[in-house]
Amino acid sequence: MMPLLLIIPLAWAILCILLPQRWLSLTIRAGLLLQVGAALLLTADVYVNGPIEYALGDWQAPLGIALIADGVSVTLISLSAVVALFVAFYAQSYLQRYEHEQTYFWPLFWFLLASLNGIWLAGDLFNLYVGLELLGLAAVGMVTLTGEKPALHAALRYLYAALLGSLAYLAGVAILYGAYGTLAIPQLGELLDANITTFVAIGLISIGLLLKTAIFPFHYWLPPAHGGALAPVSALLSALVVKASFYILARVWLDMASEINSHVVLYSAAQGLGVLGAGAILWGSWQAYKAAQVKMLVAYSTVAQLGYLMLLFPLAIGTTAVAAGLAWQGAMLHLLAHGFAKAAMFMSVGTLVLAIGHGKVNDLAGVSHRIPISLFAFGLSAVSIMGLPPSGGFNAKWLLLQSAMASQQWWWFILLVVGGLLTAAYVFRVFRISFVEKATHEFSSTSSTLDFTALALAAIAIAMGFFSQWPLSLLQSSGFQGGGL
Amino acid sequence: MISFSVDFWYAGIGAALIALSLLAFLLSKRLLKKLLAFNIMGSGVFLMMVGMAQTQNDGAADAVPQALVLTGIVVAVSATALALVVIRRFALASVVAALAAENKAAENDAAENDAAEKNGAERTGSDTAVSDTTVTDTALTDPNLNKNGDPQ
Amino acid sequence: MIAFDILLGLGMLLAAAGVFWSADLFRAIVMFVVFGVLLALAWLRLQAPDLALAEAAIGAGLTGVLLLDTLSVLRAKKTAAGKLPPVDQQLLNTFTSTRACAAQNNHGKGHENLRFLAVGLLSLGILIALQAALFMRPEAAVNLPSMVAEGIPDAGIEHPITAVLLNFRSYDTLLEVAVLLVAVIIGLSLRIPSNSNEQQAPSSALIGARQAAYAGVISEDGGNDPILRNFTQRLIPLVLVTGGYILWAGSTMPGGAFQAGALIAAAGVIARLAGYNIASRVDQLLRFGLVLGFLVFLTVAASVMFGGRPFLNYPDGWAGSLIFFIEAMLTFSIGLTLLSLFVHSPGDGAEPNAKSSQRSVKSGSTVGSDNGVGNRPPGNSGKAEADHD
Amino acid sequence: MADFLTIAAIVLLISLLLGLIRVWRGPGAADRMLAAQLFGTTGVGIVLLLAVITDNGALFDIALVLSLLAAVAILAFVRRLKLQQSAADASSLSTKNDTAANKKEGQ
Repeated sequence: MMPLLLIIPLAWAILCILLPQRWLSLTIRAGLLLQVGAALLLTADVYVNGPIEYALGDWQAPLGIALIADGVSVTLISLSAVVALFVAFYAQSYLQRYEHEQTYFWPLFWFLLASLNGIWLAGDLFNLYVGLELLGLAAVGMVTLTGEKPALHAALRYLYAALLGSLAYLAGVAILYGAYGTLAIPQLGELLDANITTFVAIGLISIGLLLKTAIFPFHYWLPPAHGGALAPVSALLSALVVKASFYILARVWLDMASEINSHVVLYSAAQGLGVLGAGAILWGSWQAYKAAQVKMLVAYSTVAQLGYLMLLFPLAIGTTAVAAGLAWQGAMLHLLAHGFAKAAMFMSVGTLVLAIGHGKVNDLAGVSHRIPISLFAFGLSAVSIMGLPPSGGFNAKWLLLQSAMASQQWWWFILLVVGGLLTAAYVFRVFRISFVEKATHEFSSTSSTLDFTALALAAIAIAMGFFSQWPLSLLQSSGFQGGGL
Repeated sequence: MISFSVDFWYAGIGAALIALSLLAFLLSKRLLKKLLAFNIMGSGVFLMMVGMAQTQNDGAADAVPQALVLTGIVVAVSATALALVVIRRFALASVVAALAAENKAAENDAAENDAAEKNGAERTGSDTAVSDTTVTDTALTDPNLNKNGDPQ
Repeated sequence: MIAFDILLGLGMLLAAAGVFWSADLFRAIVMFVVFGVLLALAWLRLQAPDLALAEAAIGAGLTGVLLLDTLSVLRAKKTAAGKLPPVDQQLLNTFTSTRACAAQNNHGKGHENLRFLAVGLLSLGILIALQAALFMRPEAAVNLPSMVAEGIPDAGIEHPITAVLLNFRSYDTLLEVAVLLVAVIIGLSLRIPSNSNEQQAPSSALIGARQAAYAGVISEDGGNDPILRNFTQRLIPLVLVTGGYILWAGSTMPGGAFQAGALIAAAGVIARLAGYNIASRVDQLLRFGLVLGFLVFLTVAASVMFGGRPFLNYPDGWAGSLIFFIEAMLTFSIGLTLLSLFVHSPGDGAEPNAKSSQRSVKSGSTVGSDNGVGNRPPGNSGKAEADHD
Repeated sequence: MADFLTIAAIVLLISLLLGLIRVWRGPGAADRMLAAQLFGTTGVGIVLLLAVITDNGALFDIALVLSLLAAVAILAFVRRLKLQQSAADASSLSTKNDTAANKKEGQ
C-alpha cells in the first residue's frame, strides 16, 4: 500500500507531461480519487494494525531505505490527499483562463504531491533531503508559473531561501552520518548521544528547516511567494508545503532525538524555538493587520499561524508527560485545522480577487451580496484560524492552553490568548469592509466550483471541532515512539 | 581517536568552505554571485560528508556517502540550472514591465513619441542608479529589507 | 603526499575566496571553473573517482558553461544598449539593474559595517561549530561499508557506488531524477512561448526586445566560422563516444548514468554554441525524451510489484541487466534534460532562427496593436498592476 | 619512482596555484580564460600522475573527460566574446532586422 502513495503521483506527473490536453481533465480526476483511496486505506491499515515499516527494494535499513507509516504520518497523508483533492478541483476550474500555466501546473502538482507523501513516510535522513529538494523546486516552479515580474522575483527569493535551508539541513545530516555511520531515523534514535557533534548537527538541521518553514525571522520569503502566486498554488503552499519541513523538525526533535532532548542544551534551544514562535505570532499578525492586499493578509496570517506550531517544542520538551501529550495533540490538530482552513481561505480569497479584478482589501465592499458563498467559506475558515468554537482551530488552541497550564509555563498561555485576539483583529478587518453594502467595483462572474470547493474545505476545518477525537486517537495509538505519549 | 588523515584534512577544508561561502552568500547582493556561493557551499558540505565518513572507516573508501554526494551533485546542478533560468526570465520580464509602462504612457498622451521617450529617459535614470553588471537583489537574505520586494 | 594535500586544500580555499572577492563576475566564474578542477583533484585524493568524474563533467564543464552563457546574455544586452535607439536603450538598461528599489535602499555606511560584522561573526561561529563537530565526533557504531560489501554479490552490479545508487538506495535516485525533471519542466514553462495561440502580448513584446538585442548574433551565428565548425565536427563525436563508454564502464568502475548524461549534454551544448540547431522542434517528442528515463525507471520499479515483490526490487538474476537498461535510458534523458535547460533558457541568443524570423512578422503586428500586459487574465494582470502602485 | 612522481605532481600543483594569480590579475578576459585552460591541461597531467602513483587505471577516464570538457568552456567563452562584439554592432543591424522595434517607434 505504501509505495502506491508514491507511484500514483509520480505516474500521474508523467501522464500530465505526455498526454494531450483534452484527456487531462478526466485523467487527473481519476488520479485524485485513486490517491485519496490509497491514503484512506493506509490510514485504516495503520489504525487497525499499528505502525508499519516497508523496506524499499527489500533492502533493510540502514543499507536500504525504509518507509515508515505511523499515526502521525498517515494523518498527514490523509490531510494532503484531501486538501490536494479539493485544490485540484478548484484549480481545474480556476486555471481555465490560464492556458499556458495550466500545461505546466499539473506535472508540478503531482510531483509536489509525490514529494509530500515521500516526506510524510520517510524513514531516512538523506531521503528526506532529496524529498525536500523535490518539494522546494516544485513549489518554486509553481510560483513562477505566470512568468510575471513580481512572481519571478518572489520565486527567486523563495528558491534562494530553500536552497540555503536544504544545504544547512544536508550539512547536519552529513555530520550525523559521519558520527554515527547511519541515516535511518529509528536507528539514529537509539544511537544518539548528547555530545557536541550531535548538538551541532541538530542545530544545523533545525536552522535549515526553520528557514524552509518560514519561521520568524526567516519568514521574509513567504509572504511574496504565497501572496503572489496563483490562488490554487498559494493554497497548496500554505496548507501543505511549509508543514513538510515543520514535520521533519518535529520528527528530528521529538522522535529521533527524544532520548536526549531534555539535555540542558536542547532544552534551552527548545525554549528558543518557542520564542521564535512568539515572534512569528506577533509580527505576522501585525503585518497581516497592515496588509493592503487581501492575499498578503492571508499570507502573513500563515506566518503567524506557523508560530503556534513552534510552541510544540517548549511545551513538549522537558515537561511532564501529560503536558507533552497535550502539546503534541494540540500542535498536530492545529496543523490539520490550519491546513484545511488556510487552503479554504486562499481559495475563497482567490475567487474574490478574480471577481473584483484585483486584491485590495479596501475594495472588497459589496462582496457579501455578490459572492456570498466564497465569503461564507472565508468566514468559516476564519473561525477556525481565529480559534473560535466550534472548530478544529479552537480545539487545537484549547489543547495548547491546557498544555501550557499543565507545564506551568504561563508565558506561553498569555501568548496564546494575545495571539487569538490579534488574529481576530485582522480577520474582522476583512469582514468590516466586505459587509459594506455599496459595491465600489464591477464584478465578473465566477464558476460555482470555485465557491464550493473552498466551502467544503472550510467545512472540514469546522467539523474537526466535533470530530477531533478521530485524528487524536490515531495519534495516540501510534504516534512517534518518543512523542511524549 | 583524533588522528590526522587525508580524509580529516579535506573534511576540515570542507567546513572552511562552508563558512566562507556562507559569508559570501549573505553579504553578496548579486544573484549570480549568490549562486556561485551556493555551489561552493554545496561542495564544502559534500567534502565534509565524504571526508568525515571515511575517517570512521580507517581512510578506506565508503561507497554510501560517495553515492549520496553524487545524488547531491545532481540536485545541486538542477537547482543551479533552474535558478539561472528564472534569473534570465526575470531579466526579460523587466523589459516587459518597462515596455508596458511605456506603452501606457504612449496611449495616455496625445503626443505619443515624445511622451514615450521622456518616460523612457526617466526610467533609465532611476534604473541605472545602481549600475551593476547583473541582476541585483538586496532583499534575498536580509529580513529587514523585505518590504521592498513585497507586492504590497 | 601530505604536502600535495595541504597545497591543494589551501588552493581550494584560495580559489573560493577568489570567486567571492572578485567584483567582476566574469573573473568570479572563471575562478569557479578553476575551483571545480581543484575539487576534482581533491575527490581523487579522497578515493572518490566517481565524484571526480562528476565534478570534472559538471563543475569544470556544464555549470561553468551555463554561468558563462547567462552572464553573456545579461551583458550582451548591456553592451547593445549603448548604440540602440532610445526606446530600446531604455528597455535594455533594465536588464542590468532590475530592482529599482535597490536604489532607494541607501544604507548608511555604519549599517553596512554592522551587517558585515554580524554576518562575519555568524560565519565564524559556523566554522568553529563545524570544526568542533569534526574533532569531537564519536566512534561510529554502525559500519555501513561492510554491509555494502556483503550486499554487493546480490546487487547484480560490481561497482559499489552504482550498486548503492541503483539498487540499495535506488529510491533516492528515483526522486533525484524527479528533481531534474521538475527543473526542466520549469525551464520549459519559462521559455518564451512559441505556440501562436499562447502568444500573448508580453511575449511578443519580449520578442521585439530580444531581436533588438540579438539582431547581430542571430545573423552571424550560422556556424559559418570555419575554425569553429571543424573543431566541433571532430569534438562532438569524441564526446559522444566517451559518454557511451562512461555509461558502459559504470557497472564495473567509476562512471554511470549521470556522468555519461552530462557528457551527452556537453556534446549538445558544443553543437549549440557552434550554431547547429539540434534541439528538437517537436514539443511532444522532446517531452517524451525528457521523461523516458524516469518512465522506464518507475515502470521497472513498479511492475515488479505484480510479481509480489516490493517496490524498487529487481527479480533474481535480472538486476544487472535491468540496472544497465535503466541507466542507459537515464543517460539519454539526463543528457537531454541538461541540454534543454541550456538551450531553452529564456534569452538564449541563438534560439531557433527560423522561428524568430517567423515571429518577427507576427510580433511586428502584435506589438503595434497590443498594449503590454493588457490582455492578461483579469485577476492576474490586475493584481500585477496593483502591485506596482 | 613513486617519490619522483609525487614530487612531479606537487610541482604541477604549484604551477596550477601560480596560475591562480593570472586568473586574478587578468587583465583581459582572454588572459583569465587561457589561465583556466592551463588548469584544465595541468589538471589532466596531475590526474594521470595520480593514476600511476595509486595504480588505478580508472583515473585515465577522468583525465579524458576533463580534457574533453575543458574545450566546452573555451567554446562558451568564444561565443561570449562574439555575442558582446556583435551586440555592440547591433545598432546597425537591428534597424534592418528588427521589425518590432521599428513598428514601435513609428507608432
